[in-house]
Formats: sequence, structure tokens, C-alpha cells
Amino acid sequence: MSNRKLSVDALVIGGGIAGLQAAIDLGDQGYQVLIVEKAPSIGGKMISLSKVFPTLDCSSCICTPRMAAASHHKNISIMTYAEVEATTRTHDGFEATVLQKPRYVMEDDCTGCRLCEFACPVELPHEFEGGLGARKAVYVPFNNAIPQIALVDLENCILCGRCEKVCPTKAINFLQEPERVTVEAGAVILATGYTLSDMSAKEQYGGGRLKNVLDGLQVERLLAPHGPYGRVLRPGDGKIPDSVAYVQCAGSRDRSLGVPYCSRVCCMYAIKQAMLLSGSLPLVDITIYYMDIRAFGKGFEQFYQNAKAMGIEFVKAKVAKITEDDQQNPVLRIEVMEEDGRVEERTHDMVVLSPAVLPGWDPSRAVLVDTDDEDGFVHCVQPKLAPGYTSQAGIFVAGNAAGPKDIPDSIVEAGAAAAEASAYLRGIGRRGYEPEPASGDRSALVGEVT
Amino acid sequence: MSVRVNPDLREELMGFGGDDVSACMNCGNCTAICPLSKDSTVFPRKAIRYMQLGMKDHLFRSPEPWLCYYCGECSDTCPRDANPGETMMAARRYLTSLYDWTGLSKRLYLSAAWELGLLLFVALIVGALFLFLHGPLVRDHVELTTFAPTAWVELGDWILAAMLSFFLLTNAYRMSRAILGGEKVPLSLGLREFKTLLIHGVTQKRWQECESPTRWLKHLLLVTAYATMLLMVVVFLRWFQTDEIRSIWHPTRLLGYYATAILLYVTADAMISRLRKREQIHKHSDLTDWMFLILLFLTTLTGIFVHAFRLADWPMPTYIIYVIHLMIAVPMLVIEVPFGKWAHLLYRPLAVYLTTVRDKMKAAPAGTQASAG
Amino acid sequence: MANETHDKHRILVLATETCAYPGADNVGQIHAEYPANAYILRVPAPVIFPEKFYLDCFDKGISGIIVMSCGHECPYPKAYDRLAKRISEVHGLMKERNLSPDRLRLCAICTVCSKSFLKEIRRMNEVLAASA
Amino acid sequence: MSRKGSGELRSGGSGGNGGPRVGVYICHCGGNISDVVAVEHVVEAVRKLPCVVIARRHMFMCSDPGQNLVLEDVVNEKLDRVVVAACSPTLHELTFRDTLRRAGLNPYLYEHANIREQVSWASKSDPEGATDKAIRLVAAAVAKACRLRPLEPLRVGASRRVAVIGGGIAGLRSALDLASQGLAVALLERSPFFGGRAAQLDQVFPTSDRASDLLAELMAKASVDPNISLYTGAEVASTSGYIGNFHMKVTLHPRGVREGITPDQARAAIEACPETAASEFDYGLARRKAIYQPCPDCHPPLPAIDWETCTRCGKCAEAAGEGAIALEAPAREIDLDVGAIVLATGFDPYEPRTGEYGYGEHGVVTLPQFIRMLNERGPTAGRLTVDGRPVRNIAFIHCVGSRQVDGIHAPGPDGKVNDYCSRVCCTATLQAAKEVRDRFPDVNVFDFYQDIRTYGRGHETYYEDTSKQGVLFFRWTADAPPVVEAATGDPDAALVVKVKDTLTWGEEVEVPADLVVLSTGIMPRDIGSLVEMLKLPRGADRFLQEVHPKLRPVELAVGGVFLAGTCQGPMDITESAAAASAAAVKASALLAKGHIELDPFVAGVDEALCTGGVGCNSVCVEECGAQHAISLVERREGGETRLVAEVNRAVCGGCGMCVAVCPSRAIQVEGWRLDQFESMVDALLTVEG
Repeated sequence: MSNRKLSVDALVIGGGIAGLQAAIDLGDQGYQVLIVEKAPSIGGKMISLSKVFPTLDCSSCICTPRMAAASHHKNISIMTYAEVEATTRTHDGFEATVLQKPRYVMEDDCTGCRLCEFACPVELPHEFEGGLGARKAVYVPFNNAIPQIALVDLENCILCGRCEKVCPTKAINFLQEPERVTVEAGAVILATGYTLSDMSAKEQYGGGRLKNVLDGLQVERLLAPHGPYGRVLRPGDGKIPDSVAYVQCAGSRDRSLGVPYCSRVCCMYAIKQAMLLSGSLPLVDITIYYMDIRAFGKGFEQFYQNAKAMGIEFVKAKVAKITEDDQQNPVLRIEVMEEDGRVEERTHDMVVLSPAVLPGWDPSRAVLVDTDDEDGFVHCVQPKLAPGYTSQAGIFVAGNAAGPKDIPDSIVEAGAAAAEASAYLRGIGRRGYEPEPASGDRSALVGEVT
Repeated sequence: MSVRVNPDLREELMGFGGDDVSACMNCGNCTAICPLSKDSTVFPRKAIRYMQLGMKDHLFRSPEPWLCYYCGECSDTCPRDANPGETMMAARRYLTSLYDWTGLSKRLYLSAAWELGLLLFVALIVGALFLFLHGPLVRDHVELTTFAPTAWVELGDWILAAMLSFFLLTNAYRMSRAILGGEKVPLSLGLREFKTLLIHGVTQKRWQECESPTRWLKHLLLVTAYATMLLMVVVFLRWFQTDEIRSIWHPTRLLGYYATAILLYVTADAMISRLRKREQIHKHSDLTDWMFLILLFLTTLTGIFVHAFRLADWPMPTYIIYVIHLMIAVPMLVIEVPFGKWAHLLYRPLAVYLTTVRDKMKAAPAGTQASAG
Repeated sequence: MANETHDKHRILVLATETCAYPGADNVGQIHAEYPANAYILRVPAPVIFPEKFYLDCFDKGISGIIVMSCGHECPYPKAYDRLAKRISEVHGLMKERNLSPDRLRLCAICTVCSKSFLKEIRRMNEVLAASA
Repeated sequence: MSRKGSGELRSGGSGGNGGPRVGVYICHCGGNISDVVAVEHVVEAVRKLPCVVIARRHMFMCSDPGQNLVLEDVVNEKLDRVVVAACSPTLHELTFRDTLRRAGLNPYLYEHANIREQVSWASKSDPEGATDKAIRLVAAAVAKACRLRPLEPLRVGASRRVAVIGGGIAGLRSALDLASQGLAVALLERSPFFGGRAAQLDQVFPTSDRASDLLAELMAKASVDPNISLYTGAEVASTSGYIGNFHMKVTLHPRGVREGITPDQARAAIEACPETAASEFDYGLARRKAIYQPCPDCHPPLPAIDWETCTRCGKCAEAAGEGAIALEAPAREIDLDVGAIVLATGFDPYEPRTGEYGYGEHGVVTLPQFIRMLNERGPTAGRLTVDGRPVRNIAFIHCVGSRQVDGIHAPGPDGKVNDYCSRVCCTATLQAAKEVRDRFPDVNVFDFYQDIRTYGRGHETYYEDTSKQGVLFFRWTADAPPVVEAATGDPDAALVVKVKDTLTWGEEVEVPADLVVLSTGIMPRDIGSLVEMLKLPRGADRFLQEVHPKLRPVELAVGGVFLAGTCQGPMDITESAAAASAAAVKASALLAKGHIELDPFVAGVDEALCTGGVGCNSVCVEECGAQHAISLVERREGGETRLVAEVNRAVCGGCGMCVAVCPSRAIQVEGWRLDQFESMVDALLTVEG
């Protein structure tokens, strides 16, 4: 295992939209940045979404340029399929050990042609498709992945060697070893994102065993133009659903599941998905069961009202239980509190849960920062005035690593973290671009307090 | 007419254990998760909302708290940890105090001093009665019927039963009026549905719908044991309390052993569970919950001693433990049955009966209208 | 060397740099096939082309034109509305010249809209085959 | 990498007579292309094209040997145009542009043909068709290459100064972040005091920090930062210019109070003043003098004179003594040249109409007013009283002036209802409710809401805590809002609030209330002529509208102008601070080098062809949304004056809308010229395979 050494101004952990934005904002100021992403492609969760609320922009269309901008940026380098294992403080910054996991494909040789993928006989559930579609044991992570480089899932590989045979550049290398890279950095930005709580967490909702109960991210893939089925079908039997229910707070705001906080994005993505569903299946009846509709952001309330006007039904109820009838239709049990308070069982063809947004990574293992006991997200020491400050000077946080939030809020925070990091970097004597001497002072700024 | 909110009720309910009423955010999970919450009787949120807003009249008219068997699923899944199950328990205590026209029930629930004091007071009366009125003390062998002549004890039993029934039935009458909202029940319907009252009174069969049968079975056994004992000491005392040592196969002895074993096991089991606090129903224990168990356990235990000493033919210990036995059993029955937790033995089946009757009354006019139209 | 249909019908695809062009790339990335008579030109925003450009193309021998835009997600404010207006004007001019307006089509293609892309190409080929 | 696959084919003849010398390179992509496309055939066909000096193929053009091939040929064959036919340009266009740069050639003399994603991978089962298509696409690329012009990235000189407009939390945060990157900052506050709306707050969620402490922290840093100049009473009088080069004139209204004034003098002056006005700081709950200091810890800690109320009677000057007060000081004007502008102009709270939820009655106040009441230094000294009577029951009503519905709510003066959610009021209300229950445990609190939107980190806790503290919640819907009425003969309270409560199955529920607090929403603040001057786009909600709500949340369509905080929409302090920092980092990046580099793909005018028509100018004004890039300027030629279009290349986004409307083809977008497209179409159709 060779020990490469890299030296940058800032190390950004996480190559989702927040990490990319923070890296771009630093790189644009002339700082050298390394992004370390644990997945085989940058893009994070955003690249897997169908469309974004409340603008209904195609998520991939607005995310890919940002991915390309980071990957082409002359001040930004990117390591994908790599994980930060440990960080220590040095006299003038940090030293991180980054594990480059083996792809078993030589990065420099792979052209992303996918011939290996077509030749591979092994079919596995595709993580990118929320387990709904299939991938091979050697595969390019997804269509618009950056980098477009294949990797071998060695655990499931049967070592038949077909990929090796078809690869035009002989890029497959089963002997590739993990590599540890030492990264010296002046500052660190954590943009490690989120994960959704597992459906098995709530036994009352079938504990993940009901076939036609999906989570929000899976439905994003169903709705994406390049999704696993190419259209919206329920996974249990491939039937086109006539009635779809959204179950909000299926993990959040629930002390019995250990998540007392609001996950902040679920109301809006449920409404968005409902709108997209009624666009692609004009006859579908959609019901959203909610505790409070939290359409708090810019343009959100109008979006919610539009959804209501479109005929999407909103029912205030905490769904207590989901069972299945003999046709695999999920059956929900609720108190009809907006009427007489009776208890009803309602049958739908497909149910979408909005699970809790949980921290994507526990930084306590590898980075020195504290997390909050209440929610497990990175602890912010100055949440009001400097939202990106963590318990460690020089380490900053952005996006969902510091609590659930939507794309613009993540991007804003990424900018803030970049601002804080660049101030810190200048403080320790690292500078970005050196400006040319000003060409003639056209006005004097009087340093006066009036 | 709008409902005037009365925030003071919340404070009042705290005394009955309803501390978590305000933690509820009215999401409705509890009502929907409850397997017994259906048709016209939905709970717990309805009662909880009444309690939050101080809708005392609505609460007074609600049979729902009695229909809850505290399986604890609502509390297990409550998103706010607001303990709806325990709140229903508090509602039952509060309702017991509302039904009770003497006002004694309320004092007992709100004050440990009253509860313990009153139990002690009755115990002392029983003790005093024996101290001054006991029969001759036969010291060479046990002759309990001489020490406590069966006829006198029987008389005491009947007085006790009459008092107890008087309070319990008058309170139950108030409960019925409240739940039926003053409406007259057609006699035929009332009688026809009487079987509901009996069946539920004996079996508590609704319980099985919300839980694994273990606890229901334990409770059912407890009911049979308790009923057996009660019948033997009240109705069949002259066969039960004899000085003759009967064959071990004699029905009174067999029934006695059966009842004793059950009582001892179930009460001990419940007490251990309450100490362990694993299941929702046993997580929260009021003094009245403990008194109920402790008194029943002690009654049983002292009963065993009476029996044992008698078999051992130790006269004085038998007489003394007999007095102690009654000093525990009598206050338990006098205080706990009409005014305390034991009242549920009537209120629960009565609530099932009354809601059945009420629903049938509501359904009937609609039916006639439909046929008329 | 190419087969006959393709010689007869050449389809010009004007694809926006930010949406439709990567969308067309995506079709290739998933190795989906479409007839080789569709020639994709990358443009920043098709609003750049005057009416005459389209008519000239037809005159020169282009059989069909598909303008693949970003739709309302166009990065340039209001460019799409103006483009849509222009295309309908061109449709009018085509009618005057006895050209079927079906031979010029405006649609929105996103970076991952491979299905819609294939549908548009197929549709145009059908239109051209029918008119031939 | 093996060069085995490369075959050398020199083209004779063409390009000999001074025309462009094009080199064409066809990539095999290790078979990805060559397995379908007959690459040799493409090379053969291409070398016959005019201008093509050399045509080669290579196994991997993107590899170092592939790029070296280009490097060598540019030098040896004096190529001045290069075409590579390979994978999608999104992958390697920049790679080959860089190759040209290294070869000493202008990188924009490069054209890329996509024969992998759009040919070989898309026509696997039709190799002949694919080869034909590849030839045509390469021919088109060659045709375009011949017409390429060398381009240079635009370099716009930029001032390394920034004007931050608004001195609240967002403005201060932004100023500090900009200053930390070595930029000079002018922080312009229109009122006499810094601190904005936050100065009027008490505790802030979710940390329960005191707002005044947060402000003091920012002010302490800003006032000693050598890069920051602080101005109060500063009003932007005019702006002109564009990204990197804005010129602003700022009017500085006099404070009327000299800086050295002692606290005693200030107190004496304020006491002596005979004129009063409603205190805007206390939202009208108290009155203040014409010379006033809203709170003891305001910034700067000096009084100021409200010139509208002041009668210039001179009593304050007398009381304060020699030279402390300057009643006759004139307004000054200063010029600022800045490279970027950060707008942090803040918000106004919604002002309910008289009668709206009883507003105007004694005992009905807004949440901002109530927060002043809770403040120990506020108008009621922190006591909860109405007309001197202690308050025992408080009702909070949410969504006053937010989430309004057309047809139910009366529109504002501009005919619009506030149909948006104000985002902060739920948590702010619950925080106030919590403070009431903490400090006044005997006061009953009732809360009337539609949806509780405690979305943020630590916000839900307020909902839980207040409910556990006994705050009672009632839920209403927009069509049946709560009603506030005078309670006649009610022993409990003067007011009663009634609502059809959906949590109680639609029962009408009523509560007594001595005090009704309306949780008023956040409204865009009137920023006067700034909107016009800077051509600021506004959304349907009338807040300033960012250029892309998802990905560019702090940028405006107007280049060089950034948004910080609530001028953009409702936000809490955390979010305002984050937005302010994000805006600062964008401005820092923009001005980091002292000049701005922009893509050269913008419109340019051939003045010889320009007829001075207004087509291009008007579409640019109408459509471009931001600043329009085209203007008409006069040109003097041989005594004659004629109008020609001129493009401000720093502002032009290169959409090309102007190109289509120009009758004389005088205006073109560089890199995408119409003649280039036309020649591509010609080549597509005419090339022979």
C-alpha cells in the first residue's frame, strides 16, 4: 500500500451538492480544494432525484453542470470511492488519512464504455435505483456519473473474467489494492449529507416487508425519466397504481422512533411527487396524510395550494398502522379527525413513506468534531451568526451534515461554510488568488462612523 | 353553543396521574393504533382532548376510558411520549371520583393520607370489633367458629356487601345517567342486552382484541379466583369457615386452594411487573394501583396463614392472624371496591353494556325512519 | 453506403447545450439506438436562429428539424417563450410554402429524457416516411 | 499507449493558399467508436474536404500520445484549426482546448465532433449509417472550424470594493466576511442605527441567545475592522455601471449629534426635547422624543435627531451644551466605486388592518409588539399588562398576514394578498409563548394555528416544550379563521377568541383573552428607488428574486449584485447569516483577482453592417430581465452621425435573442455565429462518404 501525499488548502468531505458548492466557492477564490466522496460518483443524493420543488426543474439537469463545473475546475481535485479514515490536527492545519477503495478498474484507462457491464452475467439490485432496478457486478455507477468509470463489486463478482476479456483498454485489474493517501489541508469542510431512516425501524408500517410500501427516494427514481421501470409501476406486481398514499412523518417527529425533530424536506417532496405522479398517471388518486404541512420556504405555500387545487387530497392524520390485504394493497389505519374522529381503514395501491432524515455519516469516527446528542448531526457552536462553525476551529459544516435541509438551503450553507473557511485560511496565512494592484483609486472610502 | 375552555381541569387531573395530557399534540396516532377504538367509541385522543380543554361534562359522559384495557400500544407508539395509555388510566380514576357522589373517591385519589388513613380507620374498627366482641377463646384446639361465630361474621359480611353494593350501585347509576345522557332506555332493550353486561362482567372478553391472551387469561383467572373467594366468604361462609378439617378433596378446600394459588400468583406477578416496568401498563404506578395489589396479596397471604395455623392446630396464632386477615380484607373491600380501583369490576362491563344500548337506541330510530320513508 | 431512407431524409436536431445535448448523450450512454439520419447540432439557445434559417435548411435539403430546447427550464429568461413564438411563425411560413408544419417540431428534452428523445426522433421519421 | 492504431494520411493541395489549415483527428476510443464506425473510411472522406491539411486516427485521442499528435502537427504542419471527433464534448472539449493552448494556438480555434455518444453508441446495428453519420458530423465540424475566430476570455476590470446595503444582521455578517477576504466594504445603513430588526428582538430561537448580544458581537468586530467603513443615515441616491464597475452616489443624512457627546449630555438633550413621535423601535407602543436613542445599547451608542419631528427649537442643544448638537448640519453626498453590491435591506412586519382579528382594540397586539413588551427595557418594562390590568390569558393567532387566500383575505394596497408562508412566525410565536409560561406561570396561553411549522434544527423542541408547559393549541383552516370579540360581562377577560377547532372535531371552542397576539408575517421592505436603479427583479411575492431558486439562491440576474437575508424572503437569523456569508463568498470570488474573467461567447456587433435599428436593443431590454446589454450609441463618420448598437460584453449572457431579430446580420454571438451553423448544415448535406 503506497502512501501518496497531497497538500491542499481545504479538504471537502462529501461530493454532494453542498460539498460541490463549497468546493467551487473556495476554488473560485483561488484556494486549492480536494473533494473526497465515498460513493463512486459525485452528485450525492441530488443527482438521483427526479425533479426539484417548487420549481419542478429536472434535478439531473441542474445538478450535472455543477458536477461538471467542480470536476473541470482547475483548483479542485476529486477523489471518489474514497473515505476519510482519520484526521489529526497539525501545527498549521490538518492531516487526513484517506482510503482510496479499489475499483478493480484502472481509473486512467477506463473510458466508461460499459462493454464490461454488458458482458457481466451477474444481476444485482441497483443501489442508485433504491434497489428497484438491476445493475451488474461490474458497472458504471449511473448514467451521468462523474467520473464515468466502472467499478467491480467484488463481493458479488463470480470472477468469470468476461469483463476482462471485453475491456478494450484492459482496465480491469482484480489485483488492485486499497490505497491510503495522506492529505494535508488548512481547513476541512464537512458536507457528508444524509441518509433516510430504514423502513424496518417501524414495525407498525410493516417493518419494510410490504412490497408496495416505498420510501421517498425510491419514488424519486420511479419518477425520474431514466428510472428503473421507465414509468411508475408498483414494485409488488408491476401494476399501474390507481391510488397512492403519502405517509408523512414516517420516522421524524416521533419520539417512539428516537427522532424528535422535523426532517424539513418531506412535506415538499411529497407534494412534488404527488404533482409529478398526477402528471404521469392522470387518473391516479393521491392522498397525503400529514401532521402539519410545513411549506415554509420561498414559493412552497403556493406550491402546496396548487397541489390542493389539482385535486391532491390532504388528510390531517398520523397514520398509525399499515397492513396489507390479500392483493398486496397497503391498508392504512387513521383517525379521521377533520370529520367526526372515527377510525378508518383506507386501502391504496401504493404507499410512499417519508422516513426520517438521519446524518449520512458519523464524523466522530474520523473527524474531531462533536455531534448533538438530540439528533446526531454535527454540533454547530454558533448557530445564529456563524452556522458553519463546529466544535473544532478550522473544521466547518454545510448542508445536511448539520441537520436536514433542502437544496437551496444546503447551497447557501455551503457558501457560508466556504466564507468561514476562507476567512480561517487567510487567518492561518493561506491565500487564494493574489489580486493585481488596483488600477488607480477612483474613490476614497472614508473610514468614518457617522 | 361553543365550548368554553377551562385550563384549570388540567391542573386538577395532575392529581389523578394525568400529567401527560398537555404533552399530546393531537396527532391521532393513539386512536388509530388502538385495536378497540372503533365504531362509535374512539379513544384515547377524544378523552385526552376533553381533558386538555377542560371539557368536564364531555368527559363525564364518556364511556371510552372504561373500554380501554391498557395494552399500551398507544403509549409505545406515541410520537410525543405523551403516554395516552396512562392518561386513560388517569381518566378512569378521575371518572371514578366523578361518579362517586360521596366525594370520598376524589379524596382517596388525591391524598395518600386519606387513602392510608381511611384504610387504617376501617382496619381499626374491624380490630376493635374483634377486640371487644369476639367469642370465647378456646385455647387447647382451634375453634374459630367459637372465636368468630359464623353467624356474626355472616352478618358482618352481609352488612359489608350491602354497604359496598349501595355505594357501588348508586355510583354506577350516576355513571349510567351520564353515559346515556339522561335518555330513557326501553326496558326490553335494556333487558335484552343484559347478557352483554354479564358476559363482559365475567369474561372481559373485549380485552382479547387488543392483546396477546396472556394478560387477559391471568386477569380472567384472577376474576374466577376472586369471585370464588367472594362467594365462599359471603354466600357460602358456613361451609367455608368451619372448624371441621375436611378431606383434601372436599370442594370448599379445592376451590379455596385454587383461588388462593391464583390470587397469590397473579398479584405477585403484577407487583413484580410493576417493579420491573417493562410493559406500558406497568410503567406508571399510582399509590392506588399499589394498594390494590398489596391489599389483595396480603389478604391472600394472611388467609393462607389462617388456614395453615388452623391445620397446625395453633389456636392463638389462628385467632390473631384471622383478625389481621379481616383487618386487611374488610378495608380493601369497603374502600377499594366502591371508591377505588376495584370499582372497575362494575364500571367496565357497564360501559360496554351502556354503549351497546346507546348505539342500538341511536340505530333504531334511523331504522324506523328508513322503513317509514 | 447508407440505406435509402436515410439518404432521403435527413433530420436536423438543434439541441440546447444545457439540456437536450447532454440528453442526447444520455441516449448513447444507455446504448439505445435511433436511426442514423438525425444530426445533432449543439446550440446555446435555439432562439438565436431567425425564421429564415429554418426555411433555408428545408431548401437545402433537410427534411425535418427538431428543436430540442430546455423548455421553461431554459437558463435564459423568457428565451423559450420567444422561441415558441418564432417556431409557430415559421410554421405559418411553411404552410405558405406548402411545407408540412409537422416537419419542424419544438420540444423540451432534459438531460436524462432519453425516452422522450427517442420518441421525438421516431415521430419525425414517421412524419417524413408518411409524407414521402 | 500503443500508436499501432494510428495511420498517417497527409492531405495534399488544400489549405495551400492562405486559407485555414485544419487538422482532423478521429478517435477509435479503443473500439467504442471503431467497432461500429469505419474509422479509416471517415479519415479517407475527411481528408478530401477543403482546408483539411491532415487527417489522422488514433486509438485514444485523449491519452497523452493522442494529444501529442495534435501538439506536433500544430507545430510541424502549421495547423491553425483543429477538429477532434471522439466522445461527447462535455467530457473532452476542454482537454483539447488546453492542448491547443499548449501548442501555442488560440484554444477557441477548436471544434469537437461527437461520434461516440451520438453515433457509434446510438447506431450499433447500423455500421454503415453510423459511418455515414460520422463523416457528415466531422464534415460539419470542419466547416465550422474553418469559420472559427480566435477568441479571448473577457477581462473586466473590477474594483475590489463592495457596497453592502443594510446594516442589520445580514449586512453586518456579509461585511465582515467580505472584509476578511481583504475587500474594502462600505456598509450603508439608511436609518441612524445599525442592527436592523434584530435589535428589536429579545431572545432568539433556538439558542435563547439575546439578540442584543449577537448584534454587539458583530458590531464590535465591524467597528474595528480596517476594511469596513460604516455609514448611517446613508441612502443610495443613484447607481450606474455593471458587474465589477458600479458607481454609486450615496446621500449621508446628518445625525444632528456630534460623535464625542457624553451619555450625560445625551440624556440632558433627550430630556429637554419637547417634541414626541411614536417609537418605531417599540412598534408604536411607546412614544419617543424627536432626539432619541431607541435603546441604551444601540449602535452607535449616540442619539439621533428625527428631522421630520424636530422643530429646530434648539432646547436640546442648550441642554447638552456647547457643540454637542448640530441642528444645521447639511446632508453630504459621497461617491462609491464598487465591484459588487450586496443587498441586505431586510423586511417589514405585516401591519394588520384595523379590525383584522380585532386589531386596533385594546389588548390586541402584533407579535413584534409583544416581543417588545416581553423585553425588560421595552414599553411595559417586561410586565404583561393591558391598560394597567395584569394579563391572565393570552391568545396567539398564527398566520396573520401570511398564507392569505385570494377571495378570503382583503388585498393590500398593491392589490395583492400575501399568499406565502412567513417561515419564522411559528417558532417565534412558540418561543414567546414559552417565555410567557417560563416567566409568568399563572398566565394561560392559547395558540391558534393552521399548521405548526417548526421546521428547523431545534425548533420542534419549542412546540413540544410549550405544549408540555400547558399551552393549549387549536387548529383552524383558512376558510374559518378564529374570531376575536369583546367579551361582554365576562368575569375572566375583556376579549374572547372563538374558533371552529379541527382538533376537537369541528366543535366551536372559545377562550378568554386579556391579550391577543397576532403573529404577523414578514413583508418585503419598501426599498424605494433601489429596485428601479439596479433593475432588481422581484418575484410574485414581491421579495427580490434570485436568479435560480435552487442552485443560485444568493445571486441576482443582475451580475455583481447579491442577496443577503430577508430582502429575498422570510428567514430567521441563522438563515440570514448563512445567506449573508454565501453572498459574501460569491462577491469575494468575483473580485478575488481584481478583474473578472468571463466566457467570450457573447454578442458582438459588426458596426459596418449595423443599421442602428432597434430590434436587438428592444429584445434585450424586454427579455433579458437583468440589465440590458445592448444600447444604441452615436458614431460619427465623415461628418455624419449614425446610431449603432453597442454590446456591454460584461453584462451580455450570450442568449442570442438579438441575433435572430437583426435584419442585417450585424450582431452575432461569438462562437455560435449564424454563418457557422449554416456552413455546418451545408457540409452535412453535401459531403460525400
